[in-house]
Amino acid sequence: MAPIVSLDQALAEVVHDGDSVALEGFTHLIPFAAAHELIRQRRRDLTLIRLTPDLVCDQLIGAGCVRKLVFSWGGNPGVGSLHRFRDAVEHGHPHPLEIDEHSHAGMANRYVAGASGLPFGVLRGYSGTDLVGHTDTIRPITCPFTGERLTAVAALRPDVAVVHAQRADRAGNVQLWGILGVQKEAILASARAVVTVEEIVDELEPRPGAIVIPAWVVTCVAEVPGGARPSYAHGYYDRDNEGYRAWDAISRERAAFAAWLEDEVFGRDGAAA
Amino acid sequence: MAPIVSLDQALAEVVHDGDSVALEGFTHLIPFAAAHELIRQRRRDLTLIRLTPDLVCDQLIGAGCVRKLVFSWGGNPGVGSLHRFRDAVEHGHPHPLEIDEHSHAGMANRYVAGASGLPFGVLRGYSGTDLVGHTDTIRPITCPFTGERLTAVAALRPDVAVVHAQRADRAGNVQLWGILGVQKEAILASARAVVTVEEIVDELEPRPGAIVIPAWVVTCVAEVPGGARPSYAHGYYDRDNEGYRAWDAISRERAAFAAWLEDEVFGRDGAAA
Amino acid sequence: MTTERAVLPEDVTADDMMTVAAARMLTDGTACFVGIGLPSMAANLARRTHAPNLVLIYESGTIGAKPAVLPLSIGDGELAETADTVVSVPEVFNYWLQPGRIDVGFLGAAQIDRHANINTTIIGGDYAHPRVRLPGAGGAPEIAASCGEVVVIVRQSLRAFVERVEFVTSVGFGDGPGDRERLGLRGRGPVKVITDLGVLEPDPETCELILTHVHPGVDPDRARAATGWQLRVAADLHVTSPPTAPELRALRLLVPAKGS
Amino acid sequence: MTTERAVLPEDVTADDMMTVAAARMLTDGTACFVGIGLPSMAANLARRTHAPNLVLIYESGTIGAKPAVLPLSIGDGELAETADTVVSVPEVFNYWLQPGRIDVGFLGAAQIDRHANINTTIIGGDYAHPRVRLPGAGGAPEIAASCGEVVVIVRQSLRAFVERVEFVTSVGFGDGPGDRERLGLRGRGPVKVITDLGVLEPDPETCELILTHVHPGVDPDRARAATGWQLRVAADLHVTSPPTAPELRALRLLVPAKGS
Repeated sequence: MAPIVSLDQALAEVVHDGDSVALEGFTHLIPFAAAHELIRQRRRDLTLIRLTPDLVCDQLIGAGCVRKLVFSWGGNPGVGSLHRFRDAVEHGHPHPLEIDEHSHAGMANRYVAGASGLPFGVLRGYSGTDLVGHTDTIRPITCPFTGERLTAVAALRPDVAVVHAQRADRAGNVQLWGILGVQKEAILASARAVVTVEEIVDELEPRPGAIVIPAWVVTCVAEVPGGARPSYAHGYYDRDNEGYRAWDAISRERAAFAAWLEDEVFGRDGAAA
Repeated sequence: MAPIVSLDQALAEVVHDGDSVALEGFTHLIPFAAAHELIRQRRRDLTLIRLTPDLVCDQLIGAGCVRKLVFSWGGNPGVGSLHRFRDAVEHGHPHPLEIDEHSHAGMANRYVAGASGLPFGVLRGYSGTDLVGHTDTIRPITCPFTGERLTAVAALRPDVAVVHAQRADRAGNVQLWGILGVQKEAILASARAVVTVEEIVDELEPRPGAIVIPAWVVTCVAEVPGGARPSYAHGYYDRDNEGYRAWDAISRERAAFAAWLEDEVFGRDGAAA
Repeated sequence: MTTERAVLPEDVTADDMMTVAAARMLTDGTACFVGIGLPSMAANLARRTHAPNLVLIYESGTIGAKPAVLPLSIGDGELAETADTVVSVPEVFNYWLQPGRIDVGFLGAAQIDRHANINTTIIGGDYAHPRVRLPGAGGAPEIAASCGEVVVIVRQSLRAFVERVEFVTSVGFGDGPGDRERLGLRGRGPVKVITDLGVLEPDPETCELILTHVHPGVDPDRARAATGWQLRVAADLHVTSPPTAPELRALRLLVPAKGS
Repeated sequence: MTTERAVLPEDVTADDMMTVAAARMLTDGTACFVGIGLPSMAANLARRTHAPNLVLIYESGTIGAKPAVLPLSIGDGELAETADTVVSVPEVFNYWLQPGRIDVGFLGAAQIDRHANINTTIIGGDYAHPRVRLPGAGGAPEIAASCGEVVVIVRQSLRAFVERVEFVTSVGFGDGPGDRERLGLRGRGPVKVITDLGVLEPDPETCELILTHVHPGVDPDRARAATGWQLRVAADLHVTSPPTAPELRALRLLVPAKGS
């Protein structure tokens, strides 16, 4: 019910310049291969939505694909800064980056609201922080029963969700397990959804801790083994912590990053990916 | 971390007269044995909270344990009426029954709000229905971003949740699978939680579709094989559909029900259960 | 006005015809939120005949259920075992039903009125002291509000088809045109009411249910006599085509004929 | 005022002492929401020493994680493999953190001020044009708001310990007494700030952080000199007891000493 297509075809058909794109995967199952294909296709003016913009956003931002970033934690986990992200925010290179900044809890509830067809979510959060003053997507709300003051966050309704999962069957039903993050919410909150998977299988044999996303809420699926590297795919390969550490040096200087982009992204072929 | 105790001890210690008790299990894993023990212990003035009061509520209501029912669908699935429930509402027998009536979606969101430590939940619901006029736990709420009118429901915060699950380990970690209903939400929304299980095991070997409720949010666990009959326990025994059909005749007349109560409830021993 | 009086074969009851007619309303490949009882029977018949890829969703959180036997409850183990995925009750209502992902809601009713509003709460007396206390809302109000469209299956009688329901449990068209929009109900609402006598559909102008089909052998006057308001009959009244051999075979496998 | 100048053994760094002191703050059998980096190291040390039943909860949704190796990120596979249960990110924040079920929140900080407010957002310039853009909030604001209490681990320096943070990412005590209540923050807030020099605790009267412990060999003046406000020293200043042999052994297994 969701067509199985090649990586380049999937993204060419589903992601357009100016789209808002939810790129999710919480440390686990980060859709790196799909992000690199977006860079190869020279997408521009994207609004990138992601709780934890890590290397994948650093790369998209450095490559000039991103106009706006909606996020809650932008670092290289356990390593340090995202230098391309900082270069964009601190120096407007390669061009200025607009940001809509939240906490994880706020972003999670924004996805939940979007997935639920509600215009807003409610949480106990942000109260007393300076985050409130820098976005119009956080507002106070009063409980109609107790009069208590709480915080509302605007729903996220991305044009496209791009996620990576372990498996899909030939009908396009998607199965993922391990750390679940917000992928289900991102897919259900978005108008369209592209899923890359480690493998296409005949039968999604049930697995402990696995969730299944039915094919009828997925736009298309592409088989991309290793599509989450240097992140990991639980049950397939481990996180390349050395790769994350190595990124610090690669991303620190614009020239080194440009060279990496040529070799590792433009030098590779999405169809073959 | 959650003590393993006998059924009668569990309920004697955790459920008191006048408590609000969330008795959940959506068709599957309905805590019948625990409910019968509440009847044996002659609990009174309970506020019973349950999406689908079925036989289990009919029995508690007929036995005179219930002062108020908070619910969304009170019938015998696929069979017909709950005669003890109707006798209480229509004729005040054995005594009048106060009701707080909702839809499933409303009740589900009331539990979600309770589990989330929020005073209310938000949904698209009830608009135009006569349910709104008969409870003060449904109120309009306006989106602070779009101005859209939605519906708020008051959070459920029961004194006690009583649920049945397939297994627990000796530390009191609970594992359940199959139809999940609202059990996790009911436990997390309640101040205390009693869980009856089909069996206590050394190790909760992971299972597809299973969720685990950590012992530290459970008050105590009792091993009660068959504790969900005539409902079912996925992987242990099937739903006794004949038993559900037979209930219609048993419950129709007060005398027949009283006889059933003597034989099947008071005639049995909770400690042995 | 086509009124040739075809009659149903001996072995086909009015309920059989109703179930078959309801099943035909479901399009293959769509997603259907299924109420228990007649709706579940009709939806499962559709999946066994012309709509093998119909996605059945039950309020128990079973999405893509493919039951081999007809479930007695909306939470039978069979549904979980055969589903593509099982989600919690909050999730099925919040993530799946509420956003309008589900094409068709299939509902039953105790009472339905001229504007297709549904009552499954009380009959007679008042709310505090009803003559008959019905089960209540269940998932119906939000199914009626949020599914792309709604199909109602209910046996036609003066008791069930009333001018105005005594209690609005689930909204059809409220008091008429514009009410769904005013109430913020995003689905189209009831598009068909399938009965044991025929099919009623809302008049686009007035949102009033009118008789558009009669089942074979049913005179429109019988439908009028079983309706508690002045039932209008469509100018181009059609006669439902009787169950085909494959439809009947599938139905009998699903629900053996009485006495067999 | 106990000021005997015990010194740390040669092979014990100030960071080691900080980690050990932080680990000691965690009580066995409690639940701890763990930030990555120093907090994770300290929490895992506690689980390997005096608190084997400490429940570690990471914002990746891994509840009851028992990592055999120290995770680099809060989402390492090791956490999911060893957890009692893995839930979605919305669930860990809504069902587990927000209601106040978690006893202790363990946080790091780039900047912390006199009233224990935390900044992990920007340093220098203004929000639109910061001199240094830090990663941002992550889970910290709600951890600081909703955990029963909060323990902060941060190396003490003039850059990090400021009179007033440039950006309030996570609220400690706001501007002082009553602010948490006024803001509706239900947890007690920061009860200890563990540094490489000692331990700071809020004065119950003023909610101002004061120095209550120094680590062995640390003169209070060093702590004062590394603090951007007039740091008050508790009348009964204590000296942290040095790491025990078992604590050191466990720490070395967790993080091999530099160069080894």
